[in-house]
Amino acid sequence: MCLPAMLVIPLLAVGLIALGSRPKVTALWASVVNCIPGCLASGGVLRSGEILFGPEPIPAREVFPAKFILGMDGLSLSMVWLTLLVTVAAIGSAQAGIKREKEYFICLLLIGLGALGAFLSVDLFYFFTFHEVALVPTFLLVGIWGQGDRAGAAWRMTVYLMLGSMVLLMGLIGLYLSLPETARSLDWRVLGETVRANPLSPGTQRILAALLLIGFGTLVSLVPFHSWAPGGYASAPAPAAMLHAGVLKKFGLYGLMRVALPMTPDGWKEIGWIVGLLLAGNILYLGLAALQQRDFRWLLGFSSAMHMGTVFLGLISGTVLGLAGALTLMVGHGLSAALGFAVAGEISRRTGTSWMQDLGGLAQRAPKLWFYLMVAAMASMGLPGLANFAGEIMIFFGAWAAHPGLVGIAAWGVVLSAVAMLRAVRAIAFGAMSPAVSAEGVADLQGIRETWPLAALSLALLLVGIVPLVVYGPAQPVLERLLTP
Amino acid sequence: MSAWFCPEILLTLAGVGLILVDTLAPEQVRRRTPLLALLAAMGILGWSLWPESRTLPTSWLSLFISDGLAAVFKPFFLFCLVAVVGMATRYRLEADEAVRGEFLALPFFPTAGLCLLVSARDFLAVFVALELVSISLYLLTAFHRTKPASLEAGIKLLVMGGLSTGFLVMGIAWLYAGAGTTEFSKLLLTQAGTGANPAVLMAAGLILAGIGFKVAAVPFHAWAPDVYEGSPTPVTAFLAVASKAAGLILLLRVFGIGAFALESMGEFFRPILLTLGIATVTLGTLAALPQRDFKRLLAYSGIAHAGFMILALGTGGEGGVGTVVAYLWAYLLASLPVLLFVNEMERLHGSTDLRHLDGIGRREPGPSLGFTLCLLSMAGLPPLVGFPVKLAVLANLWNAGERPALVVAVIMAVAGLGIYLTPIRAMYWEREADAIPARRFPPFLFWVMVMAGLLNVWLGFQPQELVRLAEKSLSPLPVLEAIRE
Amino acid sequence: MIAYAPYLILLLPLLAAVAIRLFLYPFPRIAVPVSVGACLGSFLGSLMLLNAGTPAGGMAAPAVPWIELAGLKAGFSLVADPLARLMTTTVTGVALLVHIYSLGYLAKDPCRSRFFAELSLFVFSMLGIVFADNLITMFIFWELVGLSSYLLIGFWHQRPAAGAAANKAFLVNRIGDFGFILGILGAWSLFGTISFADLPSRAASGAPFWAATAVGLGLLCGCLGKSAQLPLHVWLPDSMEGPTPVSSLLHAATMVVAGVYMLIRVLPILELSWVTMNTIAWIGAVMTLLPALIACQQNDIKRILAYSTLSEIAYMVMAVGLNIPGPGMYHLVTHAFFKCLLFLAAGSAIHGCHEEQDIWKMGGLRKRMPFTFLVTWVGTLALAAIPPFSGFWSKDAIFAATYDRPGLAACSMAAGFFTSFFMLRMILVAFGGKPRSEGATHAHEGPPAMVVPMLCLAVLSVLGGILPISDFLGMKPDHPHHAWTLWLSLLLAVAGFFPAYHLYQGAMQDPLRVPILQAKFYVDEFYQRGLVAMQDGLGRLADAFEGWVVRGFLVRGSGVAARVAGQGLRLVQCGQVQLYAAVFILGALGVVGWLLGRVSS
Amino acid sequence: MMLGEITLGHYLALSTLLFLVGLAGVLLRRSLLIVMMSLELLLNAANLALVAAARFKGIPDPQVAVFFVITVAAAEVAVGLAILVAIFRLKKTTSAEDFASLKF
Amino acid sequence: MEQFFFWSLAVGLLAAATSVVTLRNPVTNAVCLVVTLVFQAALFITLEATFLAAVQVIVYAGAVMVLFLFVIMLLDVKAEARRPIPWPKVAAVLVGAAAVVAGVPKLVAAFPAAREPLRWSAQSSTFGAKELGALLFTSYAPLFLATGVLLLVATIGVVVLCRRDPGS
Repeated sequence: MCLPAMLVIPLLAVGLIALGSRPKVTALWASVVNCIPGCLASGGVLRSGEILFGPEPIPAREVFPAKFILGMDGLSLSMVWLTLLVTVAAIGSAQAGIKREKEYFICLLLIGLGALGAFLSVDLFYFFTFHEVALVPTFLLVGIWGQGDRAGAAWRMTVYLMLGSMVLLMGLIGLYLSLPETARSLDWRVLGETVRANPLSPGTQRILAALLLIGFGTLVSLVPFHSWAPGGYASAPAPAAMLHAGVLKKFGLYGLMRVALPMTPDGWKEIGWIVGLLLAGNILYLGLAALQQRDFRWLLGFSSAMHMGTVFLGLISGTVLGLAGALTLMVGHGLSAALGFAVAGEISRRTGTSWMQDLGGLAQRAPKLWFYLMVAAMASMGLPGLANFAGEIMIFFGAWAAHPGLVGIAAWGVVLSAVAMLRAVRAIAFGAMSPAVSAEGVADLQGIRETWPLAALSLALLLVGIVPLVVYGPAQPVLERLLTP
Repeated sequence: MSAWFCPEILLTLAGVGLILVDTLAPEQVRRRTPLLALLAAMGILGWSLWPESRTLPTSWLSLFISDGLAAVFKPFFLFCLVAVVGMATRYRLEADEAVRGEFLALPFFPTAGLCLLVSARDFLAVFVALELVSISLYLLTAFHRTKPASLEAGIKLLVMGGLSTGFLVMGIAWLYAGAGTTEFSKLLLTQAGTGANPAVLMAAGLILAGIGFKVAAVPFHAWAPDVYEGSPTPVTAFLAVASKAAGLILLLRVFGIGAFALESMGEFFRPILLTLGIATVTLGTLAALPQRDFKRLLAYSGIAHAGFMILALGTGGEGGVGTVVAYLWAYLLASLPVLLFVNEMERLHGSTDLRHLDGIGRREPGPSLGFTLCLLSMAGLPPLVGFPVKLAVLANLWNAGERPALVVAVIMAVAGLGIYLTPIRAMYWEREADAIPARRFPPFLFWVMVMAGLLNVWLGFQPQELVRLAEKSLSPLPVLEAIRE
Repeated sequence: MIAYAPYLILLLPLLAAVAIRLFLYPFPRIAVPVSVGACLGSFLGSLMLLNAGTPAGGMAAPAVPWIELAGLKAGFSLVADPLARLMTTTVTGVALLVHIYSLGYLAKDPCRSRFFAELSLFVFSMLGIVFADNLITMFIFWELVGLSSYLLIGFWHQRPAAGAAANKAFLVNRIGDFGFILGILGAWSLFGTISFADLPSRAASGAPFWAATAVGLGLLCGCLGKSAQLPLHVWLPDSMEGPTPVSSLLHAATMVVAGVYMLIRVLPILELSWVTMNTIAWIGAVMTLLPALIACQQNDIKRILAYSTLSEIAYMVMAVGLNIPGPGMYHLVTHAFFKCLLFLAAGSAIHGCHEEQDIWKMGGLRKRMPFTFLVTWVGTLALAAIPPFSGFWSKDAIFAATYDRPGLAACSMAAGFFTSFFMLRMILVAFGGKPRSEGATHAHEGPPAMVVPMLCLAVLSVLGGILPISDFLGMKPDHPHHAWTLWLSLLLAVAGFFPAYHLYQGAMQDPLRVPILQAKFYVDEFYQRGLVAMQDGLGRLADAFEGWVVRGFLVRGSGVAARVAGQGLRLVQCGQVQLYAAVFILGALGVVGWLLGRVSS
Repeated sequence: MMLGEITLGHYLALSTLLFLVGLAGVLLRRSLLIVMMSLELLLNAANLALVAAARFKGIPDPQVAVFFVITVAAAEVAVGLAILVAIFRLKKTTSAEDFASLKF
Repeated sequence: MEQFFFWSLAVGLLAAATSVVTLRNPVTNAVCLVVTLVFQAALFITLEATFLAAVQVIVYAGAVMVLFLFVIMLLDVKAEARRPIPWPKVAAVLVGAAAVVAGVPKLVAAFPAAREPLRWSAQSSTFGAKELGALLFTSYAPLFLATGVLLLVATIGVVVLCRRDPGS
């Protein structure tokens, strides 16, 4: 019962807010309370490998093949926790008393709900459905509360994501239909077994893998389907960017891991070189573009999109180590991106700008904020001790045997990312105080009330960085099964 | 005996009764005509849902059939009737208030025609039923005769309708000349085993043009935007939902399960339907994007939806037919509330321009929420009911291997998002409208819209009910089955 | 019990850093002693460990797993072999002295809590490198050292130059680490292990020559970055923007020699390829000479010392390249003493002159700061390898190994000549003559907290030569000692003093002007105009492509195309019913015609 | 052909031609009255084909169909003319070109 | 005999129909339409549909045309003003029509039954009022009812639309 509870609680909160309860408090409590069923479910997973809710899957074709089955195993465990945590932090750092407060928090809750549902769904129909639930709230969040070219960004983001979703949908439909009629199912456990017993033909696998790659890839902002991401994140209000970059984007990677890899292993291998090319593009092209950003949010957007390349490297490594690294990096990236956008949000809320040249000297004015800025930057550039490094190392080791060249590129990406981040930190933190920073009313983070979301994310980064076992440990059997032909 | 209480007869009697009441009854009763009309419509709807009531008088059975499809769709039209009558009670006739009784009674007759139409098994019956609908609609469209737009819409509908009637009758004539019969099952039998008969093909082409008019399929669509825009909004609803659905069911009966539904005819009709479908989807979607009048926008959006359904039909087979059935119900559930909302909006503002939506999301959160959900459902976004049906269309296209159509459908499904997000954007992003009306929406709208929105969500989340409906509508297909064997 | 000592030594500074960061930040009076105390604890622990006298194999502390998955076993397991123990003692010892020195140096800085937290973090990271028993652990701490270096260089936030220098240091290190991580990956795939303990046996079973070369060069990259060797040396002089204790501890005594330490750790791999070894030796040889030349024309007292550091580290690198790790380590230790001393002395001078670093604006300090003057002389003599100071003994062992490599010998001995030259120049200009600025006029000795560490280091610099370091390590070079190298190097070192004395005794401005040396051989300019500009250019290209082509043309374009198509389609809808009829009729005729055409064909 | 026997084909051809004349009228005439007359021509063309089919196929059903068509045509004309009258009262014109306010 | 009647009636029918479409005075158009309908009634007779011929004349030529003329008079519709003939439009229609016309014989020839010759009295199957009536009230009774409803609707509608003085 704890699985549906995790979906019901945010929904209840949405209802309560709509009925007039205090938005921030309600949303925050709901997302905190939601961790309780999360804990219970995790306990179940750790004891028995996986837990389920809903009707048992029936392989035979029924009236409508989709079944509302929720499930959690070692792989979804970390994703679910990532979602829970980032939701709490995002809502915690969201501004109470913003215009149209009600709608704001409802939208945030809905994004979290969509992500949770997607990660908990065992059935591909609901898996897809839940992801889309988050689409419209994102549109509204960017459109109503965003900055800069918010209208353009909202449209671009939405249409892009929708397009990606549709291609993805094609892939899923194709996957379903290319199975023999008696064995069709949308349950990925059943699907996995079916495909393992009688693999799809190479041609089919190739097409499906390509469709899934493009579909999921768009959601993940794989080059050249990335261009919604930087601008979208730059324009989004901070909590929305935190949730989207931190959590929702992981849906695509999770899907690739869950669906594309096990269902179309040969096709995936066959298009591996294309993926390699694209991920190199992610790292080099977006990394270089990130160097040139003048706006901190844009920089974070590019850098966030850039790191996806490294995760993809883990995905095509074909080793458990690489996959585990990808998973760890997903978590790490989720946390660090969330932290980064949170810090950016705090900065621009205080100073009214996120142009790096207008900031400067922040470290003197707001040392706490600077500290978290440093944590985010360091995590993003893969500093040991923080989660991203653990993921990157595992990916490098896992992928080295198969793709040494790409590992080299990814390692250079670490350098690029360091260049970008260090420049940003230098511009924002060092030097004499700029007018925006020294202006009246610019203050450091105030007490525990403003600090805790950032601190929580930082601690999580540290925890995963030092004990990556918490992420890859439960997932290890699942990953091994994914790779067993 | 109870067979004589079939909806068609009840509808006619109700219509006549209403007119009599309106003409003859004392003033106190006349004031209650709207309520009476609504009750009558609801009563008939309830009656039709009663399991025993859907058989036809036995003497009708040479022209009409009482099968699953008819059983599923008579309630559909009655549902529309309830909504249309409901809207008609709220529509402002201005100088023509004196004839509101007629305005309320007239929709009963075309509804009877539609009920006949869906159970027709003979082209002659189709013709008569269709004309009953058409002629009533000419009148209803032009009913608001103090409004030039209404009259213009009426005359346009009349000219185009007359043209399409000419084609339909010509087709029937050629059918007689070529095959000697117009009954669907006999037509199937005469074609079975023989090669394609040019006369029959030609007749089919002409009939297709006639039906295409009803469906507003490109290139027979041109009347739709103008007429939708000009008609009184309840009539727009009737045209957009009921009349269009009837056309599609006819298309389905003729090309999907009867008359020309043989496999051997597929090579002739499938390409045509697919081509029409592609053209319809594309034009409907693209032309809807720049619209500023809501009813006109809905017209194009309706064209696009018809295109999706035609595409599904073009894939042939039961899958396509079932998809159309489910799609129509989904379309009904999404578009009727939208029209209801628009009707109220028009009542407050006197026009249906999109600008009246500006900022309405804040002023009227409840109805706006339902409205948003319905619009998103039309956009085909999960978890709303529009999604599974669009999914079914795409799945059918994939299964049939219709790649170009699939690609177009996918692109247009994405582009279509723009159509529906535009009003949503206006509701939530934009500033308040310049002229805020003194009055607010009536309370009933809140409940109707919220319930409709939730219904859309629920069915989108659990589409099994729709699928059952589709299966039920296809349950007895005796003739086709016999011929196939 | 003693097996856990490494953990104790390692974690004490970390605890201090965390405690200061979390709780003691606003209370420098508590925070500073905590940091110093932690360092003292570590030092005492190191001494205990040094005396533990365990077998040469060392004792590995129990491992803490980190990533153990599918063939990769990376954990924090610490090793305490003689090499590590020696290094630990050196690091903690020097660090302790610098901590104490900082008490005086930063006594008035409001941010000293942060300084000491960062200093503790550095000690922790540095000790991590020392204790690391495998490449990944070493890499982890390697990066953390980079972080602490970054933080400490940038300690004075308000100085833009500090930020720039910090960035440069971190980035250049990152570039080195890029090669390092690839080297680690290569070593892992080549030998199947990342553990130092397993390396000798695995390497002994052989590996393909070029693969081993590539791996070796990759690992060398890490050393080049951290130890600031050619071509990644550019960050070290800039890093002098940090507070002087930082320069003395990180950028002279400990952190920058980590590269050498690492090379010694992976020596079994390097040995597999003569190409690697020669590369290392030659980089070392060249780097002894070039910085020494540059230093002759520098005016910033800390920069002069920084270039000298580059040169000295190069001796150690060359030693590794000559496969004599023992003397290399020996020089590392003595260098730590005397270079740290020199920096502290320079800091004292700077402090005394009110943050004046230009030697031409000092002058006459001999009178006002006699103690500093004295210890500077001690350091200088040790640096110039004048017997019996410690530098003589350690350098001599390295010179001795170059007896059959004339090229290397020439470079390194010429460097010795120039070292003497620029050191005497520095002393003469800064301490001799008359005060040349207001600050220098009022110069004074620092508080006892600054004097005592200098005194300790001076003693060590004098006596360091008697330490039996090679024996302790069990790495005594086995080649014969050739006296001529000893005499020649000594001769050149002494000879270096004469021209310096001649030129700079009483000089008010620099009589020599060698632009290429003043400009440091234009390496920075080359990087800035060449590599950085190239990368930025590519970045600008990518950004422009992204902005104009992808976002502007493709994305916005498709949106515009949809709109335009929609508008175009609307034009057909002109309102004329007869046009609609025409469309209708044409459509119907089309359908019928297509059907009939199909049936007749 | 000219002197050949009259076949069903002749009647169908004639009906088609009549249909075409009707279509031309719908497309070309400005007056909506004439357009409606042309619509009548369309229905009449169909009627001709129906009657011919009945005669040559020897079945009565097409003739029944003609009944319905005539009835429908009459109703259509009545409604159409009513709308025209209403329009004329409002705008004093029956020219098709004057009804293009709803567009795009 | 058959040939003569057919050809002369066909020519007359087309000529009258063409006049409906081409002439300018609405009254003339209406008269031409009557002539067309009468020609068609005559053609019905050649097809032995005598009853329908009568209905055609009575309902169409009688009732419908009177309605038309009535409206023409009521609205006082003038002859369509002369205007430059829209040549492009006409040309397009002509070309289209010519293409279709050229296709007609081929099309018709494709019918399986199209070559059956017509001989008067050769077949005994004529359908008079009695047969049609029987059909209309048995098999087609529901449609008959529906047509009734249709006429009712039309009546109501016409009354509503053409009321004088709306709103008062």
